[in-house]
Amino acid sequence: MIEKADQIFVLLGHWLVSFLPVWLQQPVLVLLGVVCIIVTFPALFAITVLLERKGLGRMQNRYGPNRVGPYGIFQPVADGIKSLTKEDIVPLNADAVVHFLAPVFLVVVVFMGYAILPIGRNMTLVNLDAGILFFFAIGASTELSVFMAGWSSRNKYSLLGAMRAVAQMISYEVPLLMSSLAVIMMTGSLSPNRIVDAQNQYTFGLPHWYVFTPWGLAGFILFAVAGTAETNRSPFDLPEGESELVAGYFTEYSGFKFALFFLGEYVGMMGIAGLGATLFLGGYSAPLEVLGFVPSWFWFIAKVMVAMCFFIWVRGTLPRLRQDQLMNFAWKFVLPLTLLNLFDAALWRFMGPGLLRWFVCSAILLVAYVALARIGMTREKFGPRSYRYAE
Amino acid sequence: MMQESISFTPQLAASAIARNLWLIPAVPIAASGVIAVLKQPRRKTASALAIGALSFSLLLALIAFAHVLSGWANGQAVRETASFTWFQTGASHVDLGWVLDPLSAIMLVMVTFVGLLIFIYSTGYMAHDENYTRFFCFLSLFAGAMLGVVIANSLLLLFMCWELVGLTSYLLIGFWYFKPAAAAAAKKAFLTTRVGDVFFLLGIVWLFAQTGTLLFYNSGTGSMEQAALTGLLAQPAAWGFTAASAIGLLIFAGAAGKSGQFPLHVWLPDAMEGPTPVSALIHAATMVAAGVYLIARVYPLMQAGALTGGTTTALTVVTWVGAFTALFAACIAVAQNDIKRILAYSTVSQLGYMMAGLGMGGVAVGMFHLITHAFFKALLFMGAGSVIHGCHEEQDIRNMGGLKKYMPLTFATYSIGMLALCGVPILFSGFWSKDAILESAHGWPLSHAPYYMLVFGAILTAFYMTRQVSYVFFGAYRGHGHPHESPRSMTTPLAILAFFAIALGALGTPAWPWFRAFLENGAAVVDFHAFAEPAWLMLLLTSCVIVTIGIGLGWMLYGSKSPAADQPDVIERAAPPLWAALRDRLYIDEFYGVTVIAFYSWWARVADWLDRRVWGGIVSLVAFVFGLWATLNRFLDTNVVDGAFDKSCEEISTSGGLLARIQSGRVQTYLRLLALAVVVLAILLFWSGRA
Amino acid sequence: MSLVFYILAALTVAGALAAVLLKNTVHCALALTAAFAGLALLFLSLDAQFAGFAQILVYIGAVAILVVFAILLTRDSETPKDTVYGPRPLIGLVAAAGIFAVLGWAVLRSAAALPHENASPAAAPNVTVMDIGNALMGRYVLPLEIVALLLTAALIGAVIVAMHEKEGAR
Amino acid sequence: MNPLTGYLLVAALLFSIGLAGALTRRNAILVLIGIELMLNAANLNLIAFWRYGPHPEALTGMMFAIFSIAVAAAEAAVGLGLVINIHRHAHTTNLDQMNRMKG
Repeated sequence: MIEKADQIFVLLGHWLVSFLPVWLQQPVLVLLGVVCIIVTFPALFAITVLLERKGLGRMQNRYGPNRVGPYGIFQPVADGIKSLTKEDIVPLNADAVVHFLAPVFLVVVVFMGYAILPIGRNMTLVNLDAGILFFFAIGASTELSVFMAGWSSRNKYSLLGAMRAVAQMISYEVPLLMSSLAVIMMTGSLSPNRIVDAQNQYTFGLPHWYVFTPWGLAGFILFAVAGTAETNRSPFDLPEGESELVAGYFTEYSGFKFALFFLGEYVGMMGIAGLGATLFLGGYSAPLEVLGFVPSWFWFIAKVMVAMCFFIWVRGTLPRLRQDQLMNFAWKFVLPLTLLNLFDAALWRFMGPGLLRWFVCSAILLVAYVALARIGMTREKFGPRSYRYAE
Repeated sequence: MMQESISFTPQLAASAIARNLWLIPAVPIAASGVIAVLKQPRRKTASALAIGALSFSLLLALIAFAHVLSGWANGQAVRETASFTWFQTGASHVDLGWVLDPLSAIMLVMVTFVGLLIFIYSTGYMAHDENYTRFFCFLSLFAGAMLGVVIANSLLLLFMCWELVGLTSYLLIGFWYFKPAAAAAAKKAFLTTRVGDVFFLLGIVWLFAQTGTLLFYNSGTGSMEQAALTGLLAQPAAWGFTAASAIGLLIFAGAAGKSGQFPLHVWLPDAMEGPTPVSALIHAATMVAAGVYLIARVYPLMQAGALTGGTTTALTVVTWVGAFTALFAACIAVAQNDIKRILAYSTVSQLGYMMAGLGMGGVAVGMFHLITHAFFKALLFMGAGSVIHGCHEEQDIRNMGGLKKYMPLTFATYSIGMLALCGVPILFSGFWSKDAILESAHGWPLSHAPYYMLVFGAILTAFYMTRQVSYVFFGAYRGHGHPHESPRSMTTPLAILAFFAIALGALGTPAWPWFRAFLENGAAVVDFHAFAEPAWLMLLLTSCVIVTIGIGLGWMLYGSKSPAADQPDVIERAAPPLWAALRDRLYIDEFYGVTVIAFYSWWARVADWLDRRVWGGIVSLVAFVFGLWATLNRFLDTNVVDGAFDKSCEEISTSGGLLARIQSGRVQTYLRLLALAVVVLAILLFWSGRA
Repeated sequence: MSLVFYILAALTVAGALAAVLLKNTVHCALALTAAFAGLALLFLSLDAQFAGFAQILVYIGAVAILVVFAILLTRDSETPKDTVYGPRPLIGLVAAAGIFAVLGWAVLRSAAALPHENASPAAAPNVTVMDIGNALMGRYVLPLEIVALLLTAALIGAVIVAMHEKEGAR
Repeated sequence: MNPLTGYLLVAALLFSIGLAGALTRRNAILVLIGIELMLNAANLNLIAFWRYGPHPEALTGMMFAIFSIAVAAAEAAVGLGLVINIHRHAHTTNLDQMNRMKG
């Protein structure tokens, strides 16, 4: 029964496909998978938006939206209708084609990222051998859409916002990649399924998630930091910094294109969260052996939603970073730490079982963290802002 | 092929003195070296050094003489040689060495003794001359060289000292070089002796070629020893002469040059330009005697092949030349007015006598006359010197006269010398030595002509000597100023020499022929009966006749009434052309002037013409050709080479310009060219691949 | 020849042509990314999975962005007034056409020479990332190290070249 | 027409398009774009030959392509750096004006 609950979608899919001619079954199955993803994740998007607005409200000691439906639960439906019906204004000398293409390209690219995520046991849409690499390749091309949006709207603020976004995404892409590299190195494979299977063992009831190893924990934290930066969220949401750049690269967007951007951003966030879960939190594996009966895909969705709450929480608390602080933080703190983390993982692997490696690895990481903080982030870095005017 | 090593160690003579014989010439030469370095005002040291050196040589010479005497006395003939190899060229080597035998011993003593006297005399005579030190340097050098000639055992060493003697004679004759006549006389002396020396050198080389050694006596292998002589005799030379006589004649030519024999005598009278001590030392006693000594030294060579009592061609030639020179010089001497020229010609004639004596009578006769002549001729010259000194450098006898009163001592010693020269019988040495020559001339087998020539010469000698004495010492003083006696340093040597002029005769008397015995290592037995020999008595008679005629005639013409300075000479009045001829020395100089000098100047002109026209011509021709070549080169260079070069440079720069345009700086043009090239290459590749 | 290949080829060629011919440089850059994407898909169609993703990651992710940055930094984004093409473009075209003719001719000729039997594609070699890893660390470790060195050098070089000179340095 | 020739032809076409772009365009960056295209064409060739070549398991073609991508990235970076530098000094990216190296 548990098994059936776990594989319910898979069985459903196979059952539907069985009516079709054989040569057609495989593509249709994939198609079905795509449809599922396209349906579930926007739904989650809506929930997240609501959760975010109510959560932030609660954090700021106020109620969130509570007008539409009981406790404002229909607020996302209202937003959806609003964005669909609003007029879609395109600036006169904006580059129409590129202007239109930007959001589309973004959404398409982001959804392609989900192809490789193992939502549930054998519920991975495409079981690619170099899955992680595919995900990062896709992640890299989102920057392009941001640029297209920023440039095509012919607006100085949007262009500046786009430039900042691209710079930020580039500089955080490297730590993101590097931290996930530790996990790949340990499991010895790039395919997400293999990674999840490697973490899906339990000793005395506790799962073998990588997050419970010193290098795993450091890796997860760095992944989370890089992830938030990659999706322009919270402390790193300089591009849409409302105070200076209005809405960053999508200031000139309105109506449905704006909604698409909004969707793209959130789905991207969930994609990063999903990847983080797969890599560090054991994908669809249950937190405790005892809870094994719960279907695997539930755990995946749960981990993603927890990550979302984390993002919302972070957005509510941490102040926005300045551009140069952001850059310095990326290149002089996060990147070295991730490299060190790689070294730490290697060390972990070759020191063999036993308590010694726990102490050594964690010691190294702690020392490094303190040293880098001490050297890298000295006071004057956070000193008064230095201006450099364009010649 | 191991080269057998020639014993290089000098064959040292037995006795110590023989071994150190070389010191005798070495010390005076060393002294001259030191004097040469002295500064001009160091007059005292110069003369002291010279005299000291020569007296040391005299001492050594006396030791050597004593050694030879003692050797002769206890019966074994002393002939000790010492020789060393001078240099070695491959197998043959040239040796030098010295010999001590009676001949060289006598000469050593004579040269050193006479030299010393003359040195002392010249300290007085040259006192006023500012080149006093230089004079003594040359004198001492001359003495050293002369002693070298005397002791030489090797013809080469003899020749070297011979040349040194020639050099010093040149230096001393030309001592007053500021006088043009003195300079010309020095050159003349040097050149004429040099002509003789050339023949002498030829003889030496020939001898060396034939015998392989130049040493006279070298324990059997010397050139004068029998082995070499027989070899020489066997060699036929040109015109029927044997090698020995040919070499002998060549050596005689050298001797004739140096001793002023007939063809080469012209330089001796002119040599009187030198200071009087020089004339005394060189042109009376020593140097001129060197020639005679040379003939005496090579006498075995000259005499080689002579039948017993007979004579060889070489000796006959010597005799004839000697006799003729004696007569010829005596005639000229009669017509000379300069006091020293008369003595010079008398020396030439006396040398002729010595050569004739050697030729006819052998070594002893010639040498004895040489020794005696050395003493009284030195006396006469020094006497003349003191006369000149007294008459304040006046040399013409016509301006003198009546010096008897002013210079008694000089007059006394001078007259003794004159009488010895004339050969006044019994009392004077001149008679004994001349008598011996006349005796040998009388006995000469070939012909009696030399005898008569010598006799007539003797008469003339007596005549011109009395003429000279009467001109100088008798009658009234015709010069200006008033003559004064010479200081003691000049008169004492005169006295000493006067004594010897008389005493030496005793050595060679027929009764006690000590000299001949000493030379020929015979026994000197005293035998007064020799005087009773009818031949000798006849000879004594002839000498008396000669002397009385000569002196009587002279006194008759000049002695009684002292001739006036401005009046022509008595003979001149009698036979002006003869007198003129004699006074002008029988035009020998002019004759030479016309022949030899003329020939040389002509030959010089020809050489000059050749040099300027022929060689010069060739050189200028070559220069011209090169000039031509250079201009051609320049033409070629400027037009052809430069032209071509400039044109090609233009070409390059224009093409360069074209190329530059391609480098337009536009990257794309480069890329396009690249692409086109690739296309063309690919097509070619495929096309060729396909074929 | 499968339909997919034709579509992808058409896409890539169109992207390339657009990248070369378009007037606005930014459009060219975007067309270029399209061409890169087409190529990546071609790689995937040739079963070179790793190469395809690497192509996307490197080219679309980095190079395209770089090009765009360069365009923006050099203020070329406005459409240029005068002609887009340099002087005498004809020669360039002729040269390119020549090259294409030569290459095409060579390909066709060699194709004719090749035996026809392997017309049907050989079994798709399933190359896993493991194999690539082993190859990289095995046979190609030297090129890997050299490329690493090259990349660092290029990184530093590019930074220095494009660094904003300090006032003093000017 | 076996698939290999197809891919080769596409690669050749891409190469010549890139070359044409490099040779004709005035703007330096577009020349670089042309060059990038040519490089990619080469990569395509490599992968095609690898795929249809005799020993696909030898991985040479693909490895070569991967390394070439890396190098191309480095080249693009430096190239664009240079262009930016030239622009800063010469205030132009027009190739024809960058002819200071004229002969």
